[in-house]
Amino acid sequence: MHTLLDIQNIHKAFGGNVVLQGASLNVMPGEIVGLLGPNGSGKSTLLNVASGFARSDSGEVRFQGEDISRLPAHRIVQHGMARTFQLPSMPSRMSVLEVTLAADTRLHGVWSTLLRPRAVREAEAEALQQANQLLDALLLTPVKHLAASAISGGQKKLLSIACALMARPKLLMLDEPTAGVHPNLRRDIVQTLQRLRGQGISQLIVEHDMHFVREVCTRCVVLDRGQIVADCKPEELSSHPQVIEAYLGRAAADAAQMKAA
Amino acid sequence: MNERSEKDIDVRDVVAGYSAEVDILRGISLTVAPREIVCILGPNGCGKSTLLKTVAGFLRPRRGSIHIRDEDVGQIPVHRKVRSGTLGFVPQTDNVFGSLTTWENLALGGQFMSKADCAQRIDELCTTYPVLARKLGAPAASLSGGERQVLSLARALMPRPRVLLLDEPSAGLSPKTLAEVFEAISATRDKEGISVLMVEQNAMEALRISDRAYVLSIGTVALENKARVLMNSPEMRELYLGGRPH
Amino acid sequence: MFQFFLDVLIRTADLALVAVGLSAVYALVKFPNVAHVQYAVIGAFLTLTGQRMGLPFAVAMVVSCLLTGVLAVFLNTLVFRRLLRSGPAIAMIGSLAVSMVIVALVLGIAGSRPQRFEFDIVAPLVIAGARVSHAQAYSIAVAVAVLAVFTFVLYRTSVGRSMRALASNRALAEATGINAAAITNQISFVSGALAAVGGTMLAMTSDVHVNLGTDLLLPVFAAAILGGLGSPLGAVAGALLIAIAETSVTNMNFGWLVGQPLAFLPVTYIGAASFIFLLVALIFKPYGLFDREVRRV
Amino acid sequence: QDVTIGAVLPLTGASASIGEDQRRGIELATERVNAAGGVLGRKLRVIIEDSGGRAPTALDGAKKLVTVDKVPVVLGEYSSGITIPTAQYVIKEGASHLNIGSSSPRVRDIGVGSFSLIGLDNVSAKFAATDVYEQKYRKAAFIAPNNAYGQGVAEEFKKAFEALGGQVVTSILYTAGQSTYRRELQQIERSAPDVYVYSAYGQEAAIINREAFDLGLNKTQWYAIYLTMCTTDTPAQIANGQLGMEVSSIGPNGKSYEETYSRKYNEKMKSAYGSYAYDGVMFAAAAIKQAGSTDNAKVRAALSEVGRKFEGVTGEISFDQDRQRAVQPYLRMRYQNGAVVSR
Amino acid sequence: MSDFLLHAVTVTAIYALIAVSLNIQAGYAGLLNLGHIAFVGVGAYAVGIAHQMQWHPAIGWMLGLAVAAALGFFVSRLGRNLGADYWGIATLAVAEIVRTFALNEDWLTGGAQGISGIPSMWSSMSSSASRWAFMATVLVTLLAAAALTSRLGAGRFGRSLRLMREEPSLATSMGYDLVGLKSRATVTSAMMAAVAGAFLGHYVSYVGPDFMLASETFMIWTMVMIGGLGNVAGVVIGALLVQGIYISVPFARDFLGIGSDVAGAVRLGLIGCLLLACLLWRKDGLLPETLRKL
Ligand SMILES: Nc1ncnc2c1ncn2[C@@H]1O[C@H](COP(=O)(O)OP(=O)(O)OP(=O)(O)O)[C@@H](O)[C@H]1O
Ligand SMILES: Nc1ncnc2c1ncn2[C@@H]1O[C@H](COP(=O)(O)OP(=O)(O)OP(=O)(O)O)[C@@H](O)[C@H]1O
Ligand SMILES: CC(C)C[C@H](N)C(=O)O
Ligand SMILES: [Mg+2]
Ligand SMILES: [Mg+2]
Repeated sequence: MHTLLDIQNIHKAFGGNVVLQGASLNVMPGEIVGLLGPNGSGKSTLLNVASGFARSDSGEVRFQGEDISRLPAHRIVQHGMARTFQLPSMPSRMSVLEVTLAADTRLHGVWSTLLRPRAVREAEAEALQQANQLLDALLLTPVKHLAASAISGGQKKLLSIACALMARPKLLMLDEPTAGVHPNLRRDIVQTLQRLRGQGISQLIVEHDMHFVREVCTRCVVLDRGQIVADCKPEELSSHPQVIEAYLGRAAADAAQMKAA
Repeated sequence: MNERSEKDIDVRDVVAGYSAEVDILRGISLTVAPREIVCILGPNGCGKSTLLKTVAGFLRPRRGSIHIRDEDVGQIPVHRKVRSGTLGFVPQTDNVFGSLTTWENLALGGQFMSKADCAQRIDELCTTYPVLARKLGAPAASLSGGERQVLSLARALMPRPRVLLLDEPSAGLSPKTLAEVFEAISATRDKEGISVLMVEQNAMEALRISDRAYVLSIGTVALENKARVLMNSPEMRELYLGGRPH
Repeated sequence: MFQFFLDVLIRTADLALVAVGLSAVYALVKFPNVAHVQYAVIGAFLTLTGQRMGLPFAVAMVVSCLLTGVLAVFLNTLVFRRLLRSGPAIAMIGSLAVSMVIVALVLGIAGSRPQRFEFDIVAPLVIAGARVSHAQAYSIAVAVAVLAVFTFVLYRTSVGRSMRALASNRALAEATGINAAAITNQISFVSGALAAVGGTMLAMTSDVHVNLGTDLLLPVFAAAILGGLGSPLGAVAGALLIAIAETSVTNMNFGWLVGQPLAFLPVTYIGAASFIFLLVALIFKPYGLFDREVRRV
Repeated sequence: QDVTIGAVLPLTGASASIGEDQRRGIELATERVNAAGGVLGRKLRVIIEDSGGRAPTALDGAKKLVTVDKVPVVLGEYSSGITIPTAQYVIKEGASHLNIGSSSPRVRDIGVGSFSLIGLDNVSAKFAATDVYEQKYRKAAFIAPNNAYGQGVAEEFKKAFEALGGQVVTSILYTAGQSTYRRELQQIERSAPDVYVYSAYGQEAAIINREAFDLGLNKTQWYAIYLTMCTTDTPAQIANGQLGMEVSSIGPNGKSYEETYSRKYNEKMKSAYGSYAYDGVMFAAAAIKQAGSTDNAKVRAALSEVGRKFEGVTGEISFDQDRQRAVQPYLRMRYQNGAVVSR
Repeated sequence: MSDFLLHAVTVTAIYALIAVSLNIQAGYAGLLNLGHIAFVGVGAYAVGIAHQMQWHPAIGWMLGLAVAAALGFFVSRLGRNLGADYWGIATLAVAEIVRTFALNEDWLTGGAQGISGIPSMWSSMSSSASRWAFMATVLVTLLAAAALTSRLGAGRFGRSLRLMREEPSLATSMGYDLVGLKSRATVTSAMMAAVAGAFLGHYVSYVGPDFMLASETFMIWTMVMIGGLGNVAGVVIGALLVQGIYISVPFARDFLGIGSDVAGAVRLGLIGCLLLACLLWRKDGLLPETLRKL
């Protein structure tokens, strides 16, 4: 099977500050890869590079075998790769539902909007149905007619996941999808993501919540100071000395060990 | 002495909201005793941040009263409270000065201290949070999500406030840093005798260092209890804290 | 050559005083205040009124600065602060409205006829073959002095740091104990006063008239943008660059191109020249030449 | 019901002083006509619109005069650049136009229905060129506004001056409405002329004169085409010593106008153009009388008729075949001690 | 008086058309275009130049639309990576450059003199019938434009513009090409403005560089803001109000016998105060853009 996403030897520095030094990572179809690492190790930056929001200094990003390193961000999305942001901000004069609908980008030209041929009408109906389903699944239905900026921090996180899903991506990249999300809801997100995997959507997830990682991820990659220090199954993490040292810390590792035992 | 003087924070029947039509907080009462760490839990959008903002003074309560250390602070603007050393506040988002460097962010936190004192305090915090030491000269906008979180906490701690309001201090922190941050919060409480009111989604970790907790639900208090009780009761975990079926 | 240098300096002085204030306030309130150039008009007219009431010129100018500063504070608290709650674009359009009202008032009270300060008409100074009128010499000197003081305040005092914090994140600044309203008022006052000095100086070298501000609008904005909005010293540099562009375009003799001893670009093209300069600069440095802000998603 | 005619004048803007002089001329003429019993047994009223010195505003005013007030005749404006579009609009709508202060040769081409009471620049520029040449100046630098007037006079002057054997070393047309003309002056200075020949609207001329002074250009002689236009707004000390030419504003039977003017306004005439506006009103009144109605077509025909020979305060007015004033006297003048005097 | 009403309606409709066109950029897409008047100028100059060159007016129209579209495209590409207020000033600069060009290139534009004597539309009819016909043409165009923009705003195109306006990086992350969106919005709006400009040229019978003064753009913005950014009906009402003041002050002047400086001041001041009051007390305009119920 072909690798879905193949990130090779990425280097990236901001001014004199070297953030990524030869990071490589791949995602196979059907995988949910967790991207872990201490704060500031370059996880979000790696995501930015992969999704075209930042340009790497050197290295290559391939998606389904095609080199996408120089494509603009919006083109990459069109290839089937959607992402969310770590700190989501939402428009203030569009409702939650509208933002979700907007995430379906098919047929948004001037002419198709003016003429509204059948294809457009069908796409619209379909999008509306899908959006409602997604919002329902993420418990956003009560706020769906509110301005998207006026919902709480955690709800914004959920909304951005809904938006990413609207694009029906092949690969979903989530930057800390559950930070600030209520534990009960976190459970729902876990289920949603697993269901998506069942539908063949691969995922690359940056996350700090180890419970979540263990439940969702099929493989974990740990980044430290811009380099990959571990690539293993989630349950092997807590016995990996470098990961403990840089990321988990003694206490968390112990706790995890205890639970595993 | 009236009963209030026992409390560092005393919120009584507060009603507040952003627009005139909608109340987000619908009559909330809570207290924080001196040297106590109190945790607020609750689903997304139930009004936790709003509560914190109201206590800090960004929103005026429509009804009810807010006392901090015996002083009625319902109508006092935030900056006055911070200046007088009453209060430290870490917002949930947008919690650093992006165009200023890390050092300047900290220095702003200590702007009402003497120069020497301020420099010393920055050194202290940098030893506690080595992440910051590495980034002192970088503009805060360039920091990663977790680094910002640490920075904003450190900034609030600069003037050694007596009461600290934290909105999800652990969001986006790596497990190791998270442990360090919670460790530091409870250490600060022990060393400096401050009281802390914090909002958390990371319920299990947060309860570990808290004394008491409130669970909010749509703008009202649904439950209040000792942290230890909450942690150890399976049905409460199931209902409110996202305990997982194993 | 020296004449060229002097001409550049004169133009820079005209633009810089107003552009600096504009940029400084932008840093705080994050919207380009179009009414700012009208403060210059008000400053000029107040100085004129003061002088006509018998005050010595310098005194009249100081009084005018104070009054204009107060007016700027007044407008800031009453109008701009409220508008800003609805976002920078609204605030900018609001400043346009304020600007219209100011022009209307000046037009209604003073009329559209240009007026002059009462100075003796004296022959220009000649320095190393270059000519500069007394008024222009004063205006250069005042601009340099005022800008020096302003720079000192901005970068060497704690007001400066608080101001930049406020600019970066207002809510947080309040949570850090900064009195946002007070700082904004201080800066508004200073920028209003600076604009009044600028307006008076400009009027001294030309006329006191109602279009003074409107004429300034484009070049001043060009200077502030070129320097990177929000960077006051950038604005000075921007003013200098615009002045150089304008002055050199009109001083260039294109005669050799058309086979005549003397041929110049029409002077009306200078506006266009400095704008083309601005556009090209923006293509390469989209946030101005001296922008240092870090932007990340 | 009054008999109304319209006027579009520069009451504000660069030529405001002259616009005011024109307004006074109109006021004096209206009073005169009405004192003598009005026209067609009714009172004469002149509706004045401000052009602000801008063509779009002038057109707005003209539009109101023609469509709302329905006047048969519109007088004005002053600047040729504004007069031409305004007049074209007026005659297109069927009303007639009287030019009382614009001199560009292009005024001739406005079309049927437009009449000039003032001479055009093919004559005046020749007059000025000869005058300059006779003062023994050979290298002239020229500056005038960039509009129909400036373009016309620049062209005509150059033609005439070089035909005489002089040389126009630079010729610059400035854009109206600027707050400084320093750069233009620096450009023409480079050509080192022995005389600066210029023409500019009141307030623009004031800026040019002052900046020329600041740049030390007044060490060379300045010669103004239409001297009163150029000096109305300039401080006396700065304009002192300028030479120039001007239309003759007071003809053989214009003394009474001069006297009524200074009696009513307590000062001497501010420019040479008030009397042309006066003549404009008198001329229109005469035509309406002759037409016996205010009907557009009848009045237009009557204007041609009256223009065969009309005794105005500016002298005798008679039209050539293009409805333009055929004979226009000019004067040689000098600005001295705050006043324009004949030389 | 009916002639005057005719005039008032025609002029107001032309300006409303300009305001509606600006609304596509400013209201929907949040583009701070301060040089919008350049598009109007291009349209007006095109009919002027066609007249001067004695071409058929239709050629002038085509030319105007094409040049305006090209200019719009250029302007939007220019904004590829500029911040909003920077782009605003850049558009202001472009408009000034266009104006300067018109001012200096006599051979094409008549220079400062402008082009006068542009024939009115329907000039084959009698003078008064042609005025009525012209008004009807303008009104129909305005209605069509309003209907089209509302439809654009409500549909997918409008939605993507609004998303871009508020959260550009979110829009990019969804796969929208911001530059493409911007250029489509700007080109559409530019062509509509050019139509209005052509009408204006025919109506005023004159076009000159003064048509493109920055203050004209500000007036259009005032209309849009007073009425309600993003709401087509609101924008038309805004145009009505502002134009109402514009047209009536000269009469007030005749009536009250005030000088023209004062009249100008009253006009400007009234509009300024109206705008300010709107922004302060009805910040989203008289008819605000509301969250769209779906
Ligand atoms: N600025 C605002 N304007 C209007 N409504 C707001 C605003 N901020 C929040 N709200 C509303 O108030 C409610 C409570 O928001 P709040 O931010 O207090 O929630 P929270 O409990 O902190 O949630 P979370 O855990 O997701 O941060 C939300 O449902 C939201 O709709
Ligand atoms: N635009 C930028 N300019 C300058 N430095 C940057 C920029 N973006 C990121 N950095 C730096 O790169 C480093 C890595 O940032 P990144 O956001 O990738 O971290 P992260 O691994 O996502 O951390 P966290 O878990 O805290 O979100 C940080 O130290 C940050 O300061
Ligand atoms: C001096 C005047 C007779 C000329 C007039 N100012 C014009 O523009 O034509
Ligand atoms: Mg990150
Ligand atoms: Mg919250």
